[in-house]
Amino acid sequence: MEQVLFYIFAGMILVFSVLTVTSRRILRAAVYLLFVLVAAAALFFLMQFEFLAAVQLTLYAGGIIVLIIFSVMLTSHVSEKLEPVKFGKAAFAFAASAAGAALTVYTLLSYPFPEVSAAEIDTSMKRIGSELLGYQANGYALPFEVISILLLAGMLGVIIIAKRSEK
Amino acid sequence: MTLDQFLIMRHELLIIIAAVLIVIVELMNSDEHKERVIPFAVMVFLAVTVAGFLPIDTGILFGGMYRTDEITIMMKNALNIGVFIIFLQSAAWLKKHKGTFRSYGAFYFIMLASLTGMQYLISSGDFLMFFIGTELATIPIAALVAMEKARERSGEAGVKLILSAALSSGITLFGISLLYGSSGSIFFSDIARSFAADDLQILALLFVFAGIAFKISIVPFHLWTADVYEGAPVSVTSYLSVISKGAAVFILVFLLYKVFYTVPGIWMNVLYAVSVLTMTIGNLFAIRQQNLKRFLAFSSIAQAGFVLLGIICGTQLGFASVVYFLLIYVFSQLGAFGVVAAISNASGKENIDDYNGLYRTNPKMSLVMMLSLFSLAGIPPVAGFFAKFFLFIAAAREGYYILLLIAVANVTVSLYYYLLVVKAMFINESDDPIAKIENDFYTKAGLAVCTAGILAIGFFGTLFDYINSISYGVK
Amino acid sequence: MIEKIGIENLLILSALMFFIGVYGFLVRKNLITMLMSVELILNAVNINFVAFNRYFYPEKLQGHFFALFVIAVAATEVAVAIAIIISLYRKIRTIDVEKASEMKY
Amino acid sequence: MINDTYSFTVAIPLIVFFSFLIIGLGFGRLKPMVSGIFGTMALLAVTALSYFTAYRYFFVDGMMNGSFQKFIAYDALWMSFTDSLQVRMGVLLDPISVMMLVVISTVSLMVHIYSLEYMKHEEGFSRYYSFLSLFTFSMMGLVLSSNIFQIYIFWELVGLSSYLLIGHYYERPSAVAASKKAFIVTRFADFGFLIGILMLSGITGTFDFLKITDPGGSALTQGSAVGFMGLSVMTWSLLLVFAGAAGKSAMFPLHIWLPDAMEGPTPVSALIHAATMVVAGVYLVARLFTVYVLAAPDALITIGYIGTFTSLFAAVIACTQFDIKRVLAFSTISQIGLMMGGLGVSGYTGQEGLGYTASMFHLFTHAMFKALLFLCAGAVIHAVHTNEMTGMGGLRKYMPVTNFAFLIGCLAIAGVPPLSGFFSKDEILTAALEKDKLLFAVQYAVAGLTAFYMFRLYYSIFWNSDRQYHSKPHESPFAMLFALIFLSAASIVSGFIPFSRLVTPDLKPFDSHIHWAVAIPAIAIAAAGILIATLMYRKESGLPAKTAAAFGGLYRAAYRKFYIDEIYIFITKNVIFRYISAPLAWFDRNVVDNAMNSIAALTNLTSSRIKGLQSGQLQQYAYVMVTGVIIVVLAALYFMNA
Amino acid sequence: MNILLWLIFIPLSTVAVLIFCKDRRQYRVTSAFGMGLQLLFSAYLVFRYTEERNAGNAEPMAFMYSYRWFDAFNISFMTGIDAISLSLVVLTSIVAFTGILVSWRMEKLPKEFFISLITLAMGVFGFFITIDLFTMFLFYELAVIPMYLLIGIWGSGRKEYSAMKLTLMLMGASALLLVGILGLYVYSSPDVNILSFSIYDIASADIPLEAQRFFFPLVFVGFGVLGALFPLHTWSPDGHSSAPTAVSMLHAGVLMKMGGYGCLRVAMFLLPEAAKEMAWFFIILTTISIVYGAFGAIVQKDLKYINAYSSVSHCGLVLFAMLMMNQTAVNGSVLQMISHGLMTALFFALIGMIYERTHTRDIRFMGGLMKIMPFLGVCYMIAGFASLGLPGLSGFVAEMNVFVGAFMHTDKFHRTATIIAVASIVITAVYILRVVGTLLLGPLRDGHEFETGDARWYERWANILLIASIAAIGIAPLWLSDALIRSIQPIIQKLQ
Repeated sequence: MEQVLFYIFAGMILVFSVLTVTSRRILRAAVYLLFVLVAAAALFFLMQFEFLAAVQLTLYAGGIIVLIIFSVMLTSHVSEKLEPVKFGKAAFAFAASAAGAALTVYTLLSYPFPEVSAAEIDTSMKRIGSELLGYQANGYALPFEVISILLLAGMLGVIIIAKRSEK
Repeated sequence: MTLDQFLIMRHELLIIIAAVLIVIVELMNSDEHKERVIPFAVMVFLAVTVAGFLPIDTGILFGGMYRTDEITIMMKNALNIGVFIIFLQSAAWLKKHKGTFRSYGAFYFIMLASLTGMQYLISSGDFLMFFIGTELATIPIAALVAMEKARERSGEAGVKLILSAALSSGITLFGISLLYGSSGSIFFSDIARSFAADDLQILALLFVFAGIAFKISIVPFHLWTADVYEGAPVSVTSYLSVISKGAAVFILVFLLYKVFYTVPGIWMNVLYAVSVLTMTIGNLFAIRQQNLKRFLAFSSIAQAGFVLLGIICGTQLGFASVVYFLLIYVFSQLGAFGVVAAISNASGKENIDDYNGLYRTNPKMSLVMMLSLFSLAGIPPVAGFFAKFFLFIAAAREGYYILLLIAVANVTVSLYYYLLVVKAMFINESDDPIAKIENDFYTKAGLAVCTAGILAIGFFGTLFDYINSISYGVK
Repeated sequence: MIEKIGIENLLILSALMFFIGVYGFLVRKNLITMLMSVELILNAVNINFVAFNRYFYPEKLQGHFFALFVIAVAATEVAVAIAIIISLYRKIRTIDVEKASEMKY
Repeated sequence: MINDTYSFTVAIPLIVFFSFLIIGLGFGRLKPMVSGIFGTMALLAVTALSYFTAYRYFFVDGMMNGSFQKFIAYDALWMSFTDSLQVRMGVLLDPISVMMLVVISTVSLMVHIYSLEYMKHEEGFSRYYSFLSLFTFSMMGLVLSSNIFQIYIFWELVGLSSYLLIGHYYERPSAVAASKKAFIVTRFADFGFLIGILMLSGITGTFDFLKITDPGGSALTQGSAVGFMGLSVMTWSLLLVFAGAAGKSAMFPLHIWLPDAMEGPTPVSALIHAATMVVAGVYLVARLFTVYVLAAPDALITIGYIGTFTSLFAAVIACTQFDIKRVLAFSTISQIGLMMGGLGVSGYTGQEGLGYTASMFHLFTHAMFKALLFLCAGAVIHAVHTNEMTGMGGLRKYMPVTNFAFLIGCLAIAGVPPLSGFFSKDEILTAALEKDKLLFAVQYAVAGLTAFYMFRLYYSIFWNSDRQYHSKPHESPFAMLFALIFLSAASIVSGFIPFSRLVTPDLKPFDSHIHWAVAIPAIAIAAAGILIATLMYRKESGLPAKTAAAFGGLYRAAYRKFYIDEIYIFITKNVIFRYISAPLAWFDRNVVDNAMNSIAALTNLTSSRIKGLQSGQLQQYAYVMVTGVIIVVLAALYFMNA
Repeated sequence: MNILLWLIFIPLSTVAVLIFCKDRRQYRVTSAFGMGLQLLFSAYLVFRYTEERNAGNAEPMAFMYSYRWFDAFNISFMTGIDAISLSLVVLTSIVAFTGILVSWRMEKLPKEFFISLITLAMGVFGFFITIDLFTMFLFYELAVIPMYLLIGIWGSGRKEYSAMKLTLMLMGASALLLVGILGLYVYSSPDVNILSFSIYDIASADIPLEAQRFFFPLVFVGFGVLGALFPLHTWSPDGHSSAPTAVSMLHAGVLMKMGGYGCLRVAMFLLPEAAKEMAWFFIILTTISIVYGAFGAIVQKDLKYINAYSSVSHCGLVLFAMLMMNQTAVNGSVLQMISHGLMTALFFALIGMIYERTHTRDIRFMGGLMKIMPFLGVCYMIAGFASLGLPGLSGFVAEMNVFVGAFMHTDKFHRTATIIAVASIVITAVYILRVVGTLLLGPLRDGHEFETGDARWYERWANILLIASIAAIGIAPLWLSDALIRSIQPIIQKLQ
């Protein structure tokens, strides 16, 4: 069952990824991306990272995609189709990506990964919560705080860009 | 967690406090008086910078996510000084663009947040902090780059920066994920322990390297540099070219020396190749530039190539020379940018041709510019000479003579284009030179600090000796 | 799941996804679609982190947290990027990346 | 041998040197006549000292154990190259140097006195006198040199003063050209001389004349190994030294500067280009005679041939020239050639050394009568303001004293007894006859030619028909006449000096007599020459033109000085300027320099070629980045891992 | 304070005072005072040095001083002088002082001019008194860089091109040199912890032959470019012709000597085995230099070009002599440096003065100047005579030492090279007399266009000072040559 689910999601991810980067309708591409993200979230579920899956769904699928869609609507017409990619450019890009993929996959497969650990994983909210705020080993309080600065700075940045300047 | 432990993180904490204070002060002032923020920000940050020099403990916090040692603190102080100079130099620009900014506080906050990012980056003890530090250093800055809304180039630069930064951080992250997968930890110390030089790990290492190389603008990851530098407001450009580059170089050295020290053969060879490329291509492009910001961008790329010379050594002296170089580079590059900024603010001119006859109208600025350029070119008696010389000594001690020959050939080429600017200012005559510019106090102070740094640092042997005593090599 | 599905599958999946993202970044002319490609890349990375964490190192949640922070950073990045893109759009009335090439050489 | 009792001789050059300094550095503030008198007084003192030295040396204490001694009268280290190769500034007294002292001081004094009048109205009078002093100083230093390097030093200084004096009328382009030519030609010869010195000192390990020329010393035996092209190193070095001598003494083919040098004031010609400097070459060979004769007889005989050939060559040219100073110049060349010839045929000991003695003798007498002739010519030129003999004639009426003096000079040079030239020339011929018949024959012919062209000159000036003169020529003032008279007397009496008892190669006196077997034919041919000249030139006639036509090509060639000047001009102007220097300068600008510039151009070109890398296209940047990573990874994994 | 440091301190404080000066009068008086003081001081130094030597100090360097500068690299600031450097210091101070004098009437940006000029001089002084390669290199570059501004701003003709070319070629050379110096440093000791830049430390090190082979050409060419080594001399004609008078003087007179000095003190002294092995190649180059420069000078029309090519020839002789590697030749080499420094400075000074009056440097447009400016004419002739090696002037002494020394090698190769080099005396005579003949002698040409007036007082003194020095060496060379030989001996010993 899990196998089947995995392959379904994996297939979804790959297919929709490809569609995302090839679809000539930009809005559709955004929707395909949404599917990819959802499928990824499903994979997280399968791997028992429920919290992460939830975050993925809310933040990514819910937040980012909406943001993207809004911006798409802001900058182009829904019906607008993108020009097809020039063949040369596509070919070169494909060659580079394919080479990269081949290289990476080959290297990955030739690496002797350790035995799969049989240990159960504890992804309870309690653990996640305490580690997120922990400041000893295995605590993530520092990145958590820092990322808040990042968010704040990002927000300010967006504001000063988005604001109309005074005349 | 005690207060003492917190004090280890003093630099970052102070900066954040300063940033918040600045925003609060701005909120307390009405729109008409928002210039008042500027002196406040400068003063507060001066205090922060000075405080950075006070004696401080070193150690590890957050289970190893955060660590400091003397050289890290040294580097942080250098970055603080750099940002302080940038604050001084940006005052005029901020005043001029009063309309663009609803709030100066945002500018300062973003700048300081980014600086915090750098400092966390160079203090990072694991890849998570490394990653967040990098992003914190970059993403808000992209907003600043794109800030001059009146200029199309500003927006273009912003787009180029953030998208290519995103790609590069994607590549880095991929590398980090593989490192994590192969070593079981995101902590530097753990990775160092289990790094076995398998193909996958090397691939991962190089992916991570690509991300840092992007920040340092090493060829072939440099292409964004010139466009972004040109498009961004001058103060932001100087920030990018000095602070962010410095921090990235530092963390690169740290990673190579402390984490990947088991495979020096690999990264030394890679660095050798990219160093040659970086110097050469940076110089070849710099020759043909007209826009000074673009010109300085390429020159800074070439400078990065020289820095690699020190890194390749893998020795304590190499590291020390790199840090010393960066320290001096802060002053020289900011000196040059300070002049460019002042002139750009006053006259909007940024091309080399516009500088014709500058010495007749603005002798002092021309002198500062000349000294800065000489320092960048490595001409005695200004500090840059010492910096470059030490890098070369370090490389020579490891026997990289061929690389040195390439490097010195590049130094000569670089001298050519630096002299072109000097020529424009001092030799060329112009019917319409840039009029005499009355600089405000901040600009003057900024240039004075740079000049003092350029002139004085080289002569103090103790400074280098101190840096050397706190550096380390691969062993 | 970990007993049935080999880690290679996940890794290959993420690698492919990563390079599809890269491909997208290289060919998509629209700035926003390029941004979407970046999201693909980041997701690929996340899958890697999570998979490694789950398969080999379940005692600690390093990969999990890393992925979490990546998502957060990605969100910020997208927000800022979109702001910049829109601000550029206001000026040049297009978000074609090839048009955003005033500065060169 | 060091002899302190002669140390006063160092004052001889020094007095004139200070005279030069004082007049020269007088910053032009001295009144011209003051300079002149001052210079003359200095010279007077020097002459007195020289005569005193000569008297003491030859007649009081120079002779010991039956031979003259070489005295080092003064010695100071000037420069040391190595511990053994040292340049010393010294005074060496031996018969020839003492004799030269007399010659130089006498002629120089006469010229000083003569010039007081002759140059009176010229600009640069002080300059003239300071340079005269400089010249006299250098010449004195030259002859007194105790080592070959010192000679070289003064050799150059002599060249310099010659240059300065020839170019006295520096506003006249021909004078400038002549002075330049003189300097450069002699300089070229000095190049050989210097190499010769270097080689010689390399062989012998010293510069010192006493050591080099010591017949029993080791220096002579060194360097006899075959060095290069079949000649020994010693021979080569001596030939090169002779090259320097040939330059100064205007031996063929380096003679070309001397006729042009007549652009200088006439007293200068008398002093430098007749009596003293031009014989420096002869003096140099005589100075090194021991070495030549003992270690390199090949070189010596070469000198003999070159000298004799030059003398014939110059005599032939002299017959065809019209500029009176040029005739005298060629005559000088011819006579110096005879001296060289005399040296070339000389042996070392006893009677065999006759050639040497004769050569020195001739040097001495020639100095007197040739100076006399020049000064007379100067007086004539002064009177008629032209150098061309076609512009003269019948002057005997206007200038009787000059006429007489000139006649004495002519007779002396033609070898008419009992004037001095007869004795000295006779000895040379005798020596040649014993050694080499060919040389004798040529020299004999030269004697005839000499008589002919001298009388051609004499008659053209003083006889023949009157010309149209701008102003009536008049006899010279007293100062000039004094010099003429003094020198006439010297020309008459100096033939009776018993040279073979004073100046010999091995320093031991021997007896010489007039060999009538040689002397009578010589007198005969001289008489024949005079006779022909009388026929052709005493009165205006068409004879000279007819003769010239009869000789045809030979005459034209001789008139054009056998085209040697043209050859030189071709070499300098065309070969050196056009085919060496100009192409070289072009090469430097266009090839060497361009190579440097093209490095820069190449850099710029590369720069503009690769500008496409920075296309402004974000996706291209990304592409480079991605491929960059991939390439780096590939390289690291598959090429660097080894 | 160590006595040698004054040599740097005096120019430095002169520059400092100049910064606060107000008008042209003050600038030039201050500069002249500073450089005059420097001249007096170097004379005093000669006195002290002689005293020291007579007192029996047989150390290779007198007045050694060492200040530990960068511990990490074991870099010290070390000074010391021997007769070679001392004589070059004196030369520099003479030329610098006269340089100030001839710039007396500098109109354009006088303050900057004097500051740059004195900075340049300071670099040269520093170079000559240091005995560690690091500081030496520092001063070398310090001396070269002001050149760019001096030529670029105050020059004439194609000044920008020339300035750039000169600077780049010299700095390119210094780049090679840098690698060489670093190599010497690395091989200065087998123990990496005590590597040293000190010349005497390196001299006592045993540098393997392979390393020497690699570094010797770098160092020799690096310095050689400054010494106008063929075919890297092309900066020199352009640079000299474009530079203002005082700069040409300093450059040809002093800066080019740094090349020769460096070749001797660094390349030959520290890498003797390679020097011996590779000498033949550089002998060929320098022989070409000598003849080539002389021939090149023959056809030039611009006075400065003539002199520049002549400098190529004469400086070629400096390097040529050095490569002969015996005491006499090396002594000649040093003497030639001094002599050429003085006379070329005199030449350039005179050319500047003549140019100021005639507004041209093309000899085709001048003639008979002796008539209207006799003092300058006489000086020019003396300079010419010195240049063509007339006895009594310094050039002769130097050349003779060189030739005698060179001739001590008896093999065919050296002999041939020497004879070719000696031939240059003839060619030199040709071009010098050509210039003298056309420029000074002959009928006065176009006199009405020329400003009349002979030398002014400061010009007179500048010329007299230079001529006096030239004549002093030429007439009494022994004291100088003796002192030099003592200092040359250690170098020769390494080369034997």
